[in-house]
Amino acid sequence: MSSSPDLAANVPAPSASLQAGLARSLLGLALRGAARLAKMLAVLLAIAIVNFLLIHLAPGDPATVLAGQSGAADPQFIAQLRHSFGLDRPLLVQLWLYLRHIAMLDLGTSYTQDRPVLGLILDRLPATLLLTGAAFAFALIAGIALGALAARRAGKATDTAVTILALAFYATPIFWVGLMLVLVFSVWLGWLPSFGMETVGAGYRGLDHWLDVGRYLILPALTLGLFYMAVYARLTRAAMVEVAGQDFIRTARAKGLTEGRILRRHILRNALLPVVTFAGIQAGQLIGGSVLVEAVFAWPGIGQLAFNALLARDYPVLLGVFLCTAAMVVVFNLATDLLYRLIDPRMAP
Amino acid sequence: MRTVLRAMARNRGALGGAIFLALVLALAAFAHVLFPQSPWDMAGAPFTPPGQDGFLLGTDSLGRDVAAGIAYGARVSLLIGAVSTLAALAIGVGLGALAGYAGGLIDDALMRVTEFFQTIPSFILAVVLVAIFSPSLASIVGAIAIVSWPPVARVVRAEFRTLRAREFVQAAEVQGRSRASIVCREILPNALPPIVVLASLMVASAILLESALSFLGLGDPNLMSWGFIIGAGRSVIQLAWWVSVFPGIAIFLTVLALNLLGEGLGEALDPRLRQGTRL
Amino acid sequence: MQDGITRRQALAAGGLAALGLMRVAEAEAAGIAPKRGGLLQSVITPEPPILILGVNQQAPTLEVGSKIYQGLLEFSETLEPKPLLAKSWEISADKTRYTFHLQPGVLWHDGEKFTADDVIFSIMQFNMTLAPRARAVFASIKSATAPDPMTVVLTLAQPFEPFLLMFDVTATPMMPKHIYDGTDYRTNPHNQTPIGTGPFQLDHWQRGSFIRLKRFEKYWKPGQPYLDGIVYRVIPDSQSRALALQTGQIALTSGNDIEPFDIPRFRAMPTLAIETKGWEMFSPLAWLELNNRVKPLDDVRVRQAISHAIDRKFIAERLWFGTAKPATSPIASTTRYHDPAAHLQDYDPKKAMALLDEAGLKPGAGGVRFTLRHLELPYGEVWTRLSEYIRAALGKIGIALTMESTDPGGWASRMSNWNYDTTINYLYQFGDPTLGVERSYVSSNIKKVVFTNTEGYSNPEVDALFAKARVAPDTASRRKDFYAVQKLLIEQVPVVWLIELTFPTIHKKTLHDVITLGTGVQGCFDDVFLA
Amino acid sequence: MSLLAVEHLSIALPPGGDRAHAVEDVSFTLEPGRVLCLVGESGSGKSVSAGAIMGLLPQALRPQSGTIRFEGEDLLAATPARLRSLRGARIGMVFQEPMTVLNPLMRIGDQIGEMLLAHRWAARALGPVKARIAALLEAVHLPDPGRIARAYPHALSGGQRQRVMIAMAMALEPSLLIADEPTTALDVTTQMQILRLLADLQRRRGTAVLFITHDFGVVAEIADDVAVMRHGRIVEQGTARQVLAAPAHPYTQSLIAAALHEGAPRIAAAADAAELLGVERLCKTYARAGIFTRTRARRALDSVSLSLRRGETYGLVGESGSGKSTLARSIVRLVQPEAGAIRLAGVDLRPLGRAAWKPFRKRVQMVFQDPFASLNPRMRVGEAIAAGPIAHGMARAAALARAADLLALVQLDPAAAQRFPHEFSGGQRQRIGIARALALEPELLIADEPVSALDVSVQAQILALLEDLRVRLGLTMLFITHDLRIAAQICDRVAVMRNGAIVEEGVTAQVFSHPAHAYTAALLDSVPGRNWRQGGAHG
Repeated sequence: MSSSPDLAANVPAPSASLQAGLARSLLGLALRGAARLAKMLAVLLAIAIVNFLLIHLAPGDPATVLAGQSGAADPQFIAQLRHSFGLDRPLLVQLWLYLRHIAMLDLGTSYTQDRPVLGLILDRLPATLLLTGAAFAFALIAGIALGALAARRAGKATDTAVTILALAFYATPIFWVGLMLVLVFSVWLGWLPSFGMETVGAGYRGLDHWLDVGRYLILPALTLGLFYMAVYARLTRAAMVEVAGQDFIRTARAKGLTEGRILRRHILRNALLPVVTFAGIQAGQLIGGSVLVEAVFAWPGIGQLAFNALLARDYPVLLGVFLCTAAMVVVFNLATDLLYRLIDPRMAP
Repeated sequence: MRTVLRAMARNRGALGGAIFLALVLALAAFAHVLFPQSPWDMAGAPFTPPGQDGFLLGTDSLGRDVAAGIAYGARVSLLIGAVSTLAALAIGVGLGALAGYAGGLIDDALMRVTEFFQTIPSFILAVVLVAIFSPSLASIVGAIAIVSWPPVARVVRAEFRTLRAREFVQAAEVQGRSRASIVCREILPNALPPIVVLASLMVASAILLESALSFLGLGDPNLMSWGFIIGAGRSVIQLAWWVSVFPGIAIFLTVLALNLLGEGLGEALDPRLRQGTRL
Repeated sequence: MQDGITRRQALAAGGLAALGLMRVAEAEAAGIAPKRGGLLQSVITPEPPILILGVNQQAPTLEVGSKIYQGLLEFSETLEPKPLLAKSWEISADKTRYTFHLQPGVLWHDGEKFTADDVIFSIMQFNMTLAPRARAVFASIKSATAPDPMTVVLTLAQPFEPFLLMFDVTATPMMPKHIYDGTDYRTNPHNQTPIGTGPFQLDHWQRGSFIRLKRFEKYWKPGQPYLDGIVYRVIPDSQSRALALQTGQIALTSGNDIEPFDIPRFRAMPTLAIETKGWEMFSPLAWLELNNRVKPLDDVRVRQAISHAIDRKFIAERLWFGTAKPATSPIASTTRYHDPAAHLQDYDPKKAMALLDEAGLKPGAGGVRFTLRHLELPYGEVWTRLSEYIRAALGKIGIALTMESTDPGGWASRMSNWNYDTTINYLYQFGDPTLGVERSYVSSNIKKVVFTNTEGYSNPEVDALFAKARVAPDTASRRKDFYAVQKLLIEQVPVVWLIELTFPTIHKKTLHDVITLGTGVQGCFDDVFLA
Repeated sequence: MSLLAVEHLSIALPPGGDRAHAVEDVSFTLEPGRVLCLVGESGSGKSVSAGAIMGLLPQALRPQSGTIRFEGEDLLAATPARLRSLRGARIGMVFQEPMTVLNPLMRIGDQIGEMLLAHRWAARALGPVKARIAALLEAVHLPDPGRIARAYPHALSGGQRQRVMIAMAMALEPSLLIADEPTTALDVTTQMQILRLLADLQRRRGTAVLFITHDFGVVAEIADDVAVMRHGRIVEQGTARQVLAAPAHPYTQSLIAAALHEGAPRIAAAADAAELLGVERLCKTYARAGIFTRTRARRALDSVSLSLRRGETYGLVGESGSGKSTLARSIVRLVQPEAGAIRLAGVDLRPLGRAAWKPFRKRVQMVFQDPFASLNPRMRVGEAIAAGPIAHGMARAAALARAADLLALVQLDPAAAQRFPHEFSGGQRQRIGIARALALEPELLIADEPVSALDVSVQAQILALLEDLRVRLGLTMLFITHDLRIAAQICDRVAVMRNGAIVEEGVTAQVFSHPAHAYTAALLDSVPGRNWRQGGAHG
């Protein structure tokens, strides 16, 4: 050896890049954070503008609706309502006012409920977060477990069974699953409550309260989660099969590792990365799905709030819910991105 | 092409899916022969259970034949699924191709727009669009297309970017070919397989989306669609389970068939998968 | 008649306890004594935006708010006034001066005393500002005075026979002057914590989930209310509500809570009682509204043909499962001045087709004579089914309907812009044709506002009859005019009346005295009990 | 007793393949401490043989008959658990593609440590794990072993990763190391370092090595014994000295000839011929700019100048990333440099737009590296060739007729025009690529690594074809390659590129025999089999 040992050292050592990287990494992280934040704000601004314009394109305005609901109306009454909502001002002015208020977290006041929109949303948000969070956790855990099972037994009966199950839930309308679950577990078997979020008037406290909520949570969370479970199961299976075919798995075998360790330490870890990333991005869509589920199960979340607001033409509420869900998606994406950077060393600054 | 067909035929799921879809298409095409009366007609007594009085799948709360509804609904579901997918493809392929081929600032701008549309929860956006432009065939198709194009754009852009860097495309560039010729003859034919696969899956999700909209009462009131029947039947589910169960099964099977077909196509068109890499 | 009522009420009001005792007696006769205690679980659909009556007049607000607020009077199932916050009243001989004697010892939920000032504020300020319906009537009040803290005198410019009907809580709730005077009523911070005189006060409102009311301990009727409280759960999905009722999680539903097709199921349940009474004050009447400006709907023969083509019995029995009655007149049968002899065009498709032929509208390709747009009423499923029925029924006589669906906002907007051919509409009649029927047919009310004469029907004869009946002081002459106008309208078919809605109230049989008034579940519930 | 004895091994391919067996009746032995090179082109069955020894064959492949004896034990009869305990501990393995063989989510140290832990019984004698890892990394000459152990694979270069793999394979001091084309994916200088490292370790530890390669240069560098495989069979085996000096089988002879790149002696083009292509101070920087993101600029071309005379073949050599491909692509406007000039017969092409460039397309054509990627899989071969002339206004029928002629020119059946690319082998496809380039009758032909993706035996044919065409058609050629042996064979003049700049330029023989720049010397020193080559060339 050693006819040219210096050449080996010539190749840039990781130490150099690591050292230099460390110094720059803080700056880099800060810059990237700022970039992310700016992008996030730009997206939110765009969403606010688009939603505002979209909803103002709608025929009919809230004053007419309110007037209609009061049982009788005269033009003076409608004009008065329009004025008090600022609907008689130019659209651009309304938009500008709206954006200015948003900047101060003032999402306006609900036409029909006479309360600040932010308050309405914050009232409902925990319910939606609980539902989507539970559904997401269930979907992710069950999906990954099923996917891993299928991948491990690829080509066998278990694989086929899991694949069929996943396809079935993937192909079934979410609301229909909800209806069928209610039919079976509430109507026929009477095991679980079919609607609402808690036993009202029962006055449960502490643990009892959460157990109570848990019982109410099972069906809606299942309904929302089953579809995504199917998605994650399919993804996990595909990712694992793909990773299993990669060179470093052959390396692991050549090292004499047991199959179990190869599965856990090499295949699963690498396969889960894309699955979790995708799931994080998908989490935003869960909020959309929750509209249907909240409608079927009378779950008092923001999905229901949005749908009712839409039917009643309650613009500020609708805009608020949109902005809020979009913000949640953006935040979720950001969190996923950061998580991804944490887990995947290749993305480290 | 023949190898693709042969590969598909070997895939039992895809074959089953294709056969079932052919049946659904036949049902849609011959709905007026099988059920000469309009599906809206009150054909019998309300809530006739399946099998009675000659109603194979029973009747609903107005005495309308559920079987006729499903047959005519097949037309609507497939039509909406197909048309909205075509519309989404038109937008997605157009923008994706432009972004992927042009690159640079155009790519950046288009991708921001795509990201933006992916950020808004798509179902809520669809609901808002349909509600605002009031439910009709056009608004439903439009809304579904608008929420479904971003994945197409991303896939097409990715394909275009890879293909654009491929040597045969560069060779065409060096030959002095026009941009149109390069895009249409070199890139697009090679980008088609993933688009075709995506399209079959999109038809499936469009059918699901339409049914969800109808379920919330946002369907076209002049069209008998499966989602509408479930929506109309869900409130009587304890009284007449068949009204919502059968169209639900129709949606389920059709979407399943489309997914199987899509996967089969995907495997058949992807030579890597065709060899059947398994764990 | 008018004097009669007054006298009888004065007598009854003489002993308030007697009224309570009478109820108790009724219950005891059935072997059940009123019992104090128990929480009533009910449901509210949709969730009311606010509980301040007057600021909002929607049915859900009224249902909950009527437990918190009260009116001067309440009305029996035959729409006769009964004392509430006014223990008695007198009407002058010329029918222009009304004197109300207030119930003593009434407290607001915050402990303040209820006085004549509150009454005058509620009538002349609060409701005049907020409620268009009240404004229309109270505009003719010449003076409102309080000779003493327990007496209110209202003087009208001219006689107005249905005046007393305006003092139900659903029309003119009594509001606390000390909270609202001089503020913007809509944005008053107290709007989140309603203060009324009713038997119940707001305990907790979990938005999107439930509203819980608790007993007001200082309620002016001793020993009442019997219930500890009422919980209104918010359950937007009708099937979930039906399930809740079926499983016993809720004990009372009303209005549209339960869809008509579920009624037969509940009728079969021995633990539940179904009542269709309690809507007399509102007597909602549903019709197929025809835009009289649109050809060929401007031809009376065409309108008659449509009326002949519709089987109202089918609608009442198949769509509403017997909870609705076929309409027989523009004035609902439960309302004052309904003509029992009136009847609408018979169900006769052949005659309908003959009329259309006569109007020169021959069937074209596919048997279609002409095509109309039909705007669906976006108030729930059964209304969609009704539209679907009407399309099928009109299709049989060669009229094709193209359905258009929209949300309540879009519907209201299209209605107020007269941008429709046909649609479904239903209106409350508020107990008297002048209050609830006139507005839909007189030409002076053709406005670009929803719930006016949006169909654009104009007939000087009809206008004259309604105008005459409005100011006529005695019931007999009013009856004559209203009978005449009914006959005229039925012949002219400005809209095609379909059914009288009687929303079923379903409650557990252990819940007593639920429906005792013409306002049904919009009564104050101070005598409702669980046993 | 031999350390490894493979006897009459046959491994069946799944039905439907182009042949029945991946490996058929293969026998060879490997003695302790010796290096056996298993030589063959792609598909010869050499990697499958190695996989069979490790028990790492794909599920579709199953040994049918024969035995594999390792230290006397029949591996084909061993249980999976037994095989597992041998793998890593007694038999180490190094793979071809260093970029993908390491788990991207695991630290280097953990990946080595994991193996030590898996064979605790074998590792126990070797001391504490952490110290052992550091010692191993040190032994493969990786700088700062502590830091490397903590690093993730992506922070390491390909050569460094291959060193890690070797460290891992040697960690438990196995008696057999299987190295499956361990240097093929590396640049020449790195390749030589790795070969030397392997040789050194092997010598010091006495490990026997089964070395799989396609390159007789590498064989000459490292082998004690050689077995040549073709179509799943061993066609010749013997000691390295014997086989290299006197190959008996014609196939072996052709492989060796190809590795030596012996061709007709160059007839240098007239030194005074006119300049066809002049490149002056060309600069190209790849930058990803963003508003907030840090701008990472990479200088791909750093003020490059060169000049091609009519009729000559000009070689551009360098390792990957040296900028040679960027230069080639700049000349045909696939890449747009930001400064400098590209003059074709005196006209500066750089500032020209797409349309203005079009007439020059006919004069400059290019042959691409990867014959599998350079043809549109969905276009008939004839169409692909004719598309260029059609774009320049030739009638379709005429263009298609010409395509058939061109196919004949590159020694393919003109009927091939009707077929799709996937029906052809790599060499045939490269011929089609050449036909396509010639369809426009260019003056300048740029060949970007035209043979590097081909098997050695095919390389020689394509190079011969190019040379023949160049002479017949009077082409000027810019030939880009990383392989100095090829450059030496066909180029009149060469330029050596490194980090985007030309470090040395001159007449080929002059540059290669008396390199002026240290880097050129290092490159030359790294050519595998250079000593044997010189020996071969001189006698």
